Amino acid sequence: MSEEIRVGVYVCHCGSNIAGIIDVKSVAEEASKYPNVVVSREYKYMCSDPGQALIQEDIKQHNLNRIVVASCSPLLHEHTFRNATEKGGVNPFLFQMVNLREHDSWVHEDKEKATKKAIALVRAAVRRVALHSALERKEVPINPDVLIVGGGIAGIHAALTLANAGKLVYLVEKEPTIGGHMAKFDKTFPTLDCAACILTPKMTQVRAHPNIRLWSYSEVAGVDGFVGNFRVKVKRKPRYVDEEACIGCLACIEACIYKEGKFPDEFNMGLSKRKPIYFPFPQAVPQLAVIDPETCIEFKTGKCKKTCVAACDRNAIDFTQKETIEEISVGTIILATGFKAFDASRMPEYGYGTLSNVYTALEIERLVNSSGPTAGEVVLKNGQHPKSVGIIHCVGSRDEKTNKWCSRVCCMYSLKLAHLLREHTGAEIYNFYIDMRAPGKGYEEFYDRLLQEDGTHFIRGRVAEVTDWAMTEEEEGRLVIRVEDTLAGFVRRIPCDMVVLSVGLEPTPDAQDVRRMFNISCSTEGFFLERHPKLAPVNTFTDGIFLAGTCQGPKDIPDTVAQAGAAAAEALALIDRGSIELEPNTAYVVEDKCSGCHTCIALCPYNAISYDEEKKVAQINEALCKGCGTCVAACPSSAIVQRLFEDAEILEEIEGVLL
Amino acid sequence: MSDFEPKIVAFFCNWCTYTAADLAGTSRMKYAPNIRVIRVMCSGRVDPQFVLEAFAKGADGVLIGGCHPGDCHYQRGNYKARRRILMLQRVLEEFGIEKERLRLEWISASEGDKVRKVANDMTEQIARLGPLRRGDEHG
Amino acid sequence: MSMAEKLKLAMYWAASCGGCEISIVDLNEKILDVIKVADFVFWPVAMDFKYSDVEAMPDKFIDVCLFNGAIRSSENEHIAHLLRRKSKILIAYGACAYNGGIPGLANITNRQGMFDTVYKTISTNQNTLPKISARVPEGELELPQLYDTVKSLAQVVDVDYYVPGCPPAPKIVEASIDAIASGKLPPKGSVIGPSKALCEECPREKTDKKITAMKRTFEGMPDTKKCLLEQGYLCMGPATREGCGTPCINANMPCTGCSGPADDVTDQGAKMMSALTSVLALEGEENVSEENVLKMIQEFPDPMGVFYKYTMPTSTLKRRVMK
Amino acid sequence: MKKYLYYPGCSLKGTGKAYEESLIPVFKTLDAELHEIDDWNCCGATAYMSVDELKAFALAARNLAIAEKEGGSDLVAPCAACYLVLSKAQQYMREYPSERHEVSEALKGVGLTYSDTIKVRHPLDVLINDIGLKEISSKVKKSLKGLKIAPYYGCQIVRPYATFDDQYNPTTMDDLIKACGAEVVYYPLKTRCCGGSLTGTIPEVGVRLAYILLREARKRGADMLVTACPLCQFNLDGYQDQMKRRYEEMSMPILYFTQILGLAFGIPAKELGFRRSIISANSALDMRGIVHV
Repeated sequence: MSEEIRVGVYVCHCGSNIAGIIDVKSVAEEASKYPNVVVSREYKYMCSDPGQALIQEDIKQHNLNRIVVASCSPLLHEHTFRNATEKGGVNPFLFQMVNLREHDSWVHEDKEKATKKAIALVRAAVRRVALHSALERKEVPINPDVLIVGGGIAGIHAALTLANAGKLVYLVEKEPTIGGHMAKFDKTFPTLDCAACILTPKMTQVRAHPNIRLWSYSEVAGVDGFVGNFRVKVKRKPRYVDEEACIGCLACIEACIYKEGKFPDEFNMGLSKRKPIYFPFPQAVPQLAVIDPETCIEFKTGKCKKTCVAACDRNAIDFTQKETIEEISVGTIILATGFKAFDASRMPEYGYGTLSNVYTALEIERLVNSSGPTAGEVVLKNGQHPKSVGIIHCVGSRDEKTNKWCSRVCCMYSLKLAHLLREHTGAEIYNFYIDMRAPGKGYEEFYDRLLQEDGTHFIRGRVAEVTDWAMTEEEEGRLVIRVEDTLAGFVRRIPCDMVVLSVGLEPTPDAQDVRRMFNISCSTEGFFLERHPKLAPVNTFTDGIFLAGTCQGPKDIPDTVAQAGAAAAEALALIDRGSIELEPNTAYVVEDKCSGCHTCIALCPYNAISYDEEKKVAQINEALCKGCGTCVAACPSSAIVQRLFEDAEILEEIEGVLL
Repeated sequence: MSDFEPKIVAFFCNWCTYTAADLAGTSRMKYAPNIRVIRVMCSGRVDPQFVLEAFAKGADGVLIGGCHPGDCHYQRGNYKARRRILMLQRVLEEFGIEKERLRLEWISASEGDKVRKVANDMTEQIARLGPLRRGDEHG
Repeated sequence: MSMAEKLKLAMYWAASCGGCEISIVDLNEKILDVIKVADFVFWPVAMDFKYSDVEAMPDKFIDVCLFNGAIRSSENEHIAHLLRRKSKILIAYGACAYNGGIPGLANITNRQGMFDTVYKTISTNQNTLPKISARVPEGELELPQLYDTVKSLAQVVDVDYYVPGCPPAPKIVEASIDAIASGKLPPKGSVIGPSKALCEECPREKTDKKITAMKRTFEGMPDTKKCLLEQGYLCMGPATREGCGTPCINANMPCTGCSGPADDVTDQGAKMMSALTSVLALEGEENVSEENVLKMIQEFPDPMGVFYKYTMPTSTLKRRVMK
Repeated sequence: MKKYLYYPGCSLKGTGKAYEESLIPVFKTLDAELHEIDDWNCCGATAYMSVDELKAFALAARNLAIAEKEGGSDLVAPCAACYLVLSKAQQYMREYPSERHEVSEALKGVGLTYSDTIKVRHPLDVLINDIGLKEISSKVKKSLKGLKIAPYYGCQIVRPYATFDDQYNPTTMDDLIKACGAEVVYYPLKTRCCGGSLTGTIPEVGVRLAYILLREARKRGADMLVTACPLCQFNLDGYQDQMKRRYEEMSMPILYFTQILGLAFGIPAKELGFRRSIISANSALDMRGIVHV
């Protein structure tokens, strides 16, 4: 490079975040002594407007042609400062960022050592940036179609938002119907409005919307491509009922040779029975019957009278249906795959599955629901009405042995169920809690209201066990809840007729597979990881893939809907920009160094490298290259160069940090 | 322990380990200031020449951090890194450099605490090994 | 042309095997052209000279000195300095002068280590060790000191050009001679000959490299058409400078890397290591367990001898750290 | 034939003799040999553990070291207390270098070393996981059909280490009882305290705890209680006269699970230490028509 290198170095205080530990003044002073450095300053907040302006003025005044900013993580602000550099009239890639905050001041306590490290890091950047060369920004167009995975309230809300904005949405749901967990709820806290009343209208909108392709009973089978241009394979499971022909008249179900339901009904948490051909629930969307081949006689024996076929005047029933794979192209993806309720039998001390009349909260939601298995009548296994009910909070939450996290919704839905159960049965209700958590609009007020309701009691303490071991007459034939009442300060045995376990929220069992398929990360507990907990809560580390609802972590309906809206907005922002900028960190082959040894060709996961039979050299298709640099490291004659990560640049960095 | 401060050059992949190091920062975890991170897009970018250069230029240890097997953002880059590093460790031992001075760790984006653990653990280990004597015997 | 105008050539061997000398003889009839344009004013192997003759020459008296062999003793170093002073152009000739060569592998130990192996671990010798001075009737006799570390020529004196190869291939030698005779020399410090890797001139057919297992050269008979590396024979070709005309390959033997790295590669061994391990067991790599990868690498024979056969002294780490 | 090292501990040679007397033939029937390690000493339980942990661990470690020296990897410790202390000693030596150091120093003193190669196993673990229910059922000659048994595990084999069974609802013994053809009584108190050493120190508490266990078992129709711990067996069997004085007569036989297995394998009761019980099991067995002479 013949031009004279003129570097400007800017050390950020980030208030006291950096300056509190690192002596920014001496860092800037040291930097000023390095070759090529023309100006070296420290400033309170480099990311602020005046901070960026500072860079631009210096570029003009000292005609700088290289910029180094030592502040926070490039993953956070590299973009900001590249733009500032460009505004100042210097190519944005003649810039290098130093991570003094996340990698130094925030993780070290010894000021002297932290400062020494900072100086080393800055030195490395100064040496490196001198070798940077101007690069073109790389843009790719965004396909405007969107894929949404999961048809719970999050997926539904995001789908409608995007569809209303005129975008084509593919909504893929694994179950035969959309609606998710919310469809199973009776009422919603704290307003107690009925879940179905507010959800089903949205479900029907989805069904009716011209911009939404609803694929229920389907799963994503494969994803490749990248932001703006994802190619997705969707597996459509056979429901053995022709979607076009079926009008959901239920005649087939009537006609099934099983006169009564015989198999556990998924929607009612197994508290009622369904037939092999069934309708998930009355307001299901799409309004289509589905046949369960596990239980259908025709599938098991091939000798069924097929009364259902006879009953369908539209010949919708088709036992020959096969699984199909649809391929679609989309530009953005929203994951709304939801949660799994904690399996209460993992805590045998609470007797779920061994003691009758121990229920999970979801089962109670169905029991108190007027369209539920008992038409809303809450009865015990012996047909009687409970006189006392114990509700145990934090089952599978805030527990070292199961899940450490707070599931955020249990306190509130427990209050809701306490109210509903009291309303339906008049029973005495005992809430067993560790802490009551009611942080939300109208939540604390709702808690207050429950505290006022007579017959509803609150006992602070983690329940030790639920047992049918009676010590007194009163306890005979009932469930006994043993708990240390931490307010009264002694152990109590409280006899109840019914016990409700407020189970927590967990990642879905297939979360890890989904994560791999979409190439995103999970946080330690297994929920999908957002790009930034505060500043990018619905983004992932993979551009173009967004998160909505409980797949990112436990949350209630208002938060879920809000997040779904946010995810839709992020997707829209990308789509309407029309194109997205990619890092120009692709690799290329220097032809007069390549000996055509073929080492690199098989290494590329994107098949971006090919062999030019004419020139007898390798060639990289930069449209396909994602910039990992694997081939660069492998090339035995250093004939491949990766932009932004050239060998020489990295070697300079190595020498630089070794102060 | 003497006042020897090991110098450790770390190559962290952009997607998992570098992000994890950021997480360690935002979570204010405290660890030894001896690790100096150089960001690469993928652990598969790490050229054995970088590692040797680091040792030759004064590093007492070299740490490479990548995504867990199966999680590579570029699908398979970390497998190449794994084979290269294992071979390099063998060669280093023949050069009289303890293989503990070169370390490969799988650290996912959410494992901020693992960054802390590994940084401290490696610093302590290198401190025990003492400064790396360069191979420049004379006479 | 008259004597006076003839080039004054010198050729010296330091720590080397003599193969480089032979490479001159290897020129066959071409040697006559050399003699037309040049006189050898110093060539211990071929004619009788004494160091004193060289010391007697005025500085820069020699036009071109072909210096072969590595620097591993005080004598080697002394003569290197002497010939540098007496020569206009000093050429590091052959693998040893250029990169340390085979003698350079001694850097895996040190003088004591070598003496122990050579003099102590054998039954035929009762700890007689080489001495650097001996008393003889004529008086005190001084002998050269063997060094701990083998060096390349350029590591002790300023070198003008490099001629790669063990020994340098005739066509490279010719190219060098012509360049010298015609005065059309490349920029100082360059390696004479083409700069890409050996695969460039390798006649064998290459496909995508996916090596399932390594073979030693004595295992089986390699297909003479296909790339040796792809057949599992460790061929250093991809990381080695071209120009030799692939004599080993033509003899169905893999390249051992004598010409050193191609331009822009600082560490031939590291690069070959990287290339090889990248493609080794590439197929289905995602299903191989950590243990199996380790096993595969552990079973790899003699990595140092393979990757650094000719370049240990000029490699990034130069020598072994002795405990 | 499977070989196991065997650490009896004091109980199986004393108050819990019936346990050993039934354990060995049962294992023999199942083609598993118990090799008693030589010159073993106190496991370090009870007093030691509360007075000086380190000494307790040293004692435990000595047994482990001897086992290691004798070769073999699995050390069977039938007594729940021994099982717990040996496991605990191992864990502490693994987790705390200082403990490990001091203990190995102590061992050096008697010319021993321990390099952590021994697996401490409980007979329940071995029977279920090594030998397997299939094999065990195949050896049953006399089904105990009709016999109603409450399985009682006590605290020490599941707390804190639930290595081979569930901490709250252990079932290994249940499975063995079923394998014998007997009926398992649903018994929610299966891991509740038997009174432990309190029966001796604060009887009004200790005996009450024991009494609660038996009362509940009887209420649920159990003919007898079966346990895997000598101390539990001793408390529940030996203090029934006190229960009688303080509360009511229980006369509930308390047997070792190995005695039940032995019976089902067709081994005569007198060779299984039945005679050692204070509360005889005879009437209960007669009532269910089970031959036991």
